[in-house]
Amino acid sequence: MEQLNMLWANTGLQQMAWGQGLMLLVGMLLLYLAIVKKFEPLLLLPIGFGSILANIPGAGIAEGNGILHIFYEVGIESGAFPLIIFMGVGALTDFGPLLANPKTLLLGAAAQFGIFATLLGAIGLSAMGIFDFSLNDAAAIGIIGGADGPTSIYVASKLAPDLLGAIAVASYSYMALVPLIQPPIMRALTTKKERQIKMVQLREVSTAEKIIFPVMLLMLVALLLPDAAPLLGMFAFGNLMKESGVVDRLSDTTQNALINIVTIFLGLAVGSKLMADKFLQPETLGILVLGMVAFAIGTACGLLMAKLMNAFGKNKINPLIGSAGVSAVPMAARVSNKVGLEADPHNFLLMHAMGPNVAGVIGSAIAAGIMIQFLG
Amino acid sequence: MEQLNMLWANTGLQQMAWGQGLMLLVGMLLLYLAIVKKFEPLLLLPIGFGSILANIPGAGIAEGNGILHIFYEVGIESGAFPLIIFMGVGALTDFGPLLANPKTLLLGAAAQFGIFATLLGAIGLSAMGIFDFSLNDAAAIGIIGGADGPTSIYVASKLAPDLLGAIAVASYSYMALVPLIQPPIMRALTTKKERQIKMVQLREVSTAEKIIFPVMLLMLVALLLPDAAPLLGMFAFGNLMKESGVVDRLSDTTQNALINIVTIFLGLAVGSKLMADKFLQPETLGILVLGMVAFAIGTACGLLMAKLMNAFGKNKINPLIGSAGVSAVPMAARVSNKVGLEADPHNFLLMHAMGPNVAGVIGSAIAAGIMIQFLG
Amino acid sequence: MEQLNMLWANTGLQQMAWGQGLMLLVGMLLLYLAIVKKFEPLLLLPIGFGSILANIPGAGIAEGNGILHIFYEVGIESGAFPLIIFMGVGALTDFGPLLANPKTLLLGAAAQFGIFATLLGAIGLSAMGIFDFSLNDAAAIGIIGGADGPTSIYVASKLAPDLLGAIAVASYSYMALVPLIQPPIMRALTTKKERQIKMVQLREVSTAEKIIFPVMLLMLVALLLPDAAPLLGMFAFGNLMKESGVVDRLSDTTQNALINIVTIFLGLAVGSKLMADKFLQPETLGILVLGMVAFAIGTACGLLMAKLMNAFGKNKINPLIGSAGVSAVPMAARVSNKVGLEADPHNFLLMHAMGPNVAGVIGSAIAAGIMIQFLG
Amino acid sequence: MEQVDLITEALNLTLFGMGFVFLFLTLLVFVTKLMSIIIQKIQDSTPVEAGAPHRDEMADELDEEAKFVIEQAIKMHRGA
Amino acid sequence: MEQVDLITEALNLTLFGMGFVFLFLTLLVFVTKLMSIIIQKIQDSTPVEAGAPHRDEMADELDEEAKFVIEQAIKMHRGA
Amino acid sequence: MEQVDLITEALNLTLFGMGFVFLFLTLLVFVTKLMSIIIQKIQDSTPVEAGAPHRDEMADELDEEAKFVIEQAIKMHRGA
Ligand code: NA
Ligand code: NA
Ligand code: NA
Repeated sequence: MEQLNMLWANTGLQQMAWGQGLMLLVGMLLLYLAIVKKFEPLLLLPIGFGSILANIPGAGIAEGNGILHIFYEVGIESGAFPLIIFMGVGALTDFGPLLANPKTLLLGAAAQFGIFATLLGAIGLSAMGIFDFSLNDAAAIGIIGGADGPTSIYVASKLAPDLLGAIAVASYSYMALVPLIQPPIMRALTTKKERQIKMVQLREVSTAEKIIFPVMLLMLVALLLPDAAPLLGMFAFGNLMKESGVVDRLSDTTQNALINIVTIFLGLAVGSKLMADKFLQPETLGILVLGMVAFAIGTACGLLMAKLMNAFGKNKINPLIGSAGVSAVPMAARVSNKVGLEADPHNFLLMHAMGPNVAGVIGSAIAAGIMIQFLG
Repeated sequence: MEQLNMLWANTGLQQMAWGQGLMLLVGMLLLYLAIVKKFEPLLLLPIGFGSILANIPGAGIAEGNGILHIFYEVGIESGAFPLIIFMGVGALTDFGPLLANPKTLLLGAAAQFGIFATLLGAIGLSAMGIFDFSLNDAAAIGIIGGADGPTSIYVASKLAPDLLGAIAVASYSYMALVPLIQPPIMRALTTKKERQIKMVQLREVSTAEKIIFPVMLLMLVALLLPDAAPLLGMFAFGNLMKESGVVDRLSDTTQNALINIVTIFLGLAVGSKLMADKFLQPETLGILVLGMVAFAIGTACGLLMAKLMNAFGKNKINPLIGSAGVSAVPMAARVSNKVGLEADPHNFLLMHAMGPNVAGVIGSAIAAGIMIQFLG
Repeated sequence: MEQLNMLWANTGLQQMAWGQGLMLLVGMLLLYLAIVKKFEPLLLLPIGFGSILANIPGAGIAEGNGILHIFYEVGIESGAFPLIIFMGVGALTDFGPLLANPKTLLLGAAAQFGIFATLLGAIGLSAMGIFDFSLNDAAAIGIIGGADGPTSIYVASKLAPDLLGAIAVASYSYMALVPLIQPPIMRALTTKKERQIKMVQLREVSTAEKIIFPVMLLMLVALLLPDAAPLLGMFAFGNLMKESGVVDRLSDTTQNALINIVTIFLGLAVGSKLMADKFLQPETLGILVLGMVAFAIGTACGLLMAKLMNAFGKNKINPLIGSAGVSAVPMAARVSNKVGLEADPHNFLLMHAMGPNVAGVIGSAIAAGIMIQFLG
Repeated sequence: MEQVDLITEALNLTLFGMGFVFLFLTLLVFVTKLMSIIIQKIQDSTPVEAGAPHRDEMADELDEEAKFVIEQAIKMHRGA
Repeated sequence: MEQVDLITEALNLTLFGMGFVFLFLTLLVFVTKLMSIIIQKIQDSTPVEAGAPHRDEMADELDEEAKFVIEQAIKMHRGA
Repeated sequence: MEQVDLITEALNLTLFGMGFVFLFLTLLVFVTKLMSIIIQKIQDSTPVEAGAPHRDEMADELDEEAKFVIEQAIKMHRGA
């Protein structure tokens, strides 16, 4: 009888707090978004599953010696997982379009204003007493607007580990929502004529340029912003492995087995930060709203920067590629192409948009480095 | 001269205890079983090699800062390796046959009696003063009867780490011996007429069912037995990655590079627990005998449960598929098929036996969760 | 204004010591050697990139909680990375040619004199007051002459961690330079007639011999030199996985995903040891010079041993295969073949040279074990 | 005395253990059957896939066009 | 008072942050353009690949011959 | 004095080191030759593979039949 009581006392049902029950539903919602809606399933499926495991009452999988907590400590607290993922992203990135038209780097710069505007917004909401975000929190939330999952996770792990779960979920969810969030903004801020601008055919880029670029990028980072060096260093390293052509077996493994393995454990570890007591806070709602705002502002600034550049330069830029400056590679570039085709069915913007798209990755990492330098 | 003496004093020959010499032979026996007899070579080859490394006199590879001891601490003490393997097993499992005929889950339940009977046996032998097993030891030994290597290793690492080596070796050896252990029992407990029972053709199972099942299983575990959540959670996660169809690259890596890498290090780390002073104990003999008993009883109970269900249900079950309830996937199911074909060469039981076979994996994990909850 | 100052004070430019600037150039030189000159790019590219990351002023990537320092602690301080690489090398090694002509093992023994001569040289330079190497340092430097990267790194991590960076760089650079260093020595120490010696066709070797050899090798190590057991144990394990034929999926993963992943992190971690304050020491120059000497002496001794054996044996050995005894697999064997073809365009020595080539791996590991036993 | 306790505890564990295993798997049988029935009902009532046509459609369009363009673009940029 | 400080700091961070992002990426534009111009100049002036013929040549020779021999040797040794 | 010690130690290490390397590899030569001779003897005396026919046979039968059945079964269950 005693043992029956103990068994009952130890069931999840008996121990469940209302918050854990709610979080189980949130976990299932994430699985639904990943599987049925195909929202960034590579990350949201492991994150969703991890959040379910983390909220099983009495199991303690995300605490103490629980396996998800171990994954978190080993992989995220150390910074290893997001950096390795970034190395993999580097190995999957082609800087060709950017090298053919380097001034599109400026579009990637402009789109980072979403990050800082959101930081201001978060601090403003705190000043109004609606939320209680510190400057560190606000900076980590702002990086959602950079639309790079690993960068967001890396910065959050350094500046605001308690918010990491909400930030990662917002980051990947909005990246998946890029095809819904961006087009209305793009149509609102451009005229049909602007959307029809045909851009000059991109030149061919030599292997030598592609090999030198990541090293040059790293050197510039080393000289000017050392705090961005881990992120951009691993990114440049992955890219150099790919472009150098002398370590194809390492590059292949980086792009496949390694990035896949790390993605699984990164997702589970992030999920472990979706425990009820941390996640079910009013702050989470603030993060979700601010993250959306960050995306929208970043998109708008990219577009406006393109229009500004057209006021001065002679080779006109189709402003639709400016929105790709938020990164969310390659989704945002595909959206630029898609909206461009609506205006002119023969105007393919995809390759032109890949320039600002990868520039956005660099820009966000620079912004991240500044945040870490000032606040870390 | 001094140095010559030192060199000689440090040779393995000089330092070897008789036990280490014996364990080197045991290690070679395991290699022989793995390579020549093809007994579960994926595990027994690394375990055998690990046990040789662990017993090299004076090398200390399985102690202190020795590499095998590091592998053990990092991978097994933390629970990571068996859980990752279980995730891989999940990604390799097809619940289709089980979903087409869910009542075969009960066969997987019955076969777990082997686990508890062995626990009772171990305690009985202790009561008689033959061995000296604690309740924790007895529980860890019993799980051998579950015929799932990772489950055995996981439970042993929690409840009886000193016995882990012997338990893992027994577990994998007997899984390899399933084709020898089971058929005589199967023939003894069934009539020829029973062995000829033809089962109803299994229906097609939809993708939706296959996707929902692992989530449902996890929820049930979460609500009723949180201590089984790490094992069944990782198992369900692997299966969901496979069935969801949206993260094929993660699923592929899990089924290949990841499970292979972890298998190598799991095997070596388990081997490190076969050090002479721990392994060459009378208890090891007890574990080997009890493990065999566990298998036999589990097999018998699966068969008898099928006969019992036939006494009530209308769709008759061929009792031969009951023995597959011990798991040992897919070997036990193939044995069911083989013995069935002896009785009727046109009666293919394989797919029918896959149901109880994977049910046995779930059943053993539940039993493991109970052991950990009561004793952990 | 204050913030501008702080930003400027934190730039790499402002913080850079002259040494770090120099090391950035050294890092780029290594990348140049790897990419353009194709010097062992699999290792030198990650090492070069790691050394750049390690010397970014103010970033601290190779110190404290920096990611490269974490990689170093986890992978090299523990010994895990070089041992795993050695397992992979084992899985890539074919002992067939060695088994067909076992006496070529003696060539692999003779070539190890390069190791000890270099040790003597390093101590001699210390005695003359030119450098300040301890016996441990000298031993670690000597192992460069073994021409096996992982062995060098393993020994350096045990005996002289401060010199690890320079030793690893020297080791891989000279392995890449084998086609330049060896031929002049080979031509100087042999007559044309000797270089034209045709060797007896190698016999076929059975699978059974190939399976038993690694186990036998391990047993001999276990009995005679336990301190070489980690290195040769992992090597033999990799080879057994390959030759046994029963764990092909493990062997494939070891030869591909696993060795590639570990190579990347090993390279980065070694690079972290090329920090300016450790690397820019007169000792580094000494290491580079001594490493070159070690290679040259090892090459010469291998050749002379072959000539000595010809003075006694009846089956003549072409002395050119003696130089392959330094290992540097398979480069040194290819050099033997190449120089042989110059003397007789129909005399293919490649397979004959593979015997001493892999013997050199064993010989260096034995020498490493002796160093660790006496000094570790 | 102590050994009797041990045996009692082992018997208890066996009883509750096997009981729970059967309870759990029986429950799983019912829940699984229920789930299958519901799924089959839903799938019968929606012969053609419904789901979220709005976004999927957009994504699909994107996919097809983009794939074509990517291929073209890659072709142009290779050699570079 | 404190909140005003917080807002000031946030504004500062934004100002310097966006400024630095633009500074860095503008610099990158120029350096990239410069690099591309230099590379194109070099490649125009060396129509056929120069590089390090000495060692490469040796390596290539080695490669070709060795590959042939390896294949032959492997053929002979298989079955073993 | 100290340096003389160091040199003596280094010479000792060299002497014993090279001695041991040769000892070990010479031993390995003999053991390897012995092993090869034994293996060849055994293989000559058993022209057809012996081994463990009992279990292998069963496993093989299982394999063949099972493979067929698995394929059939998979065929039936696909689409599901
Ligand atoms: Na971005
Ligand atoms: Na089982
Ligand atoms: Na060597």
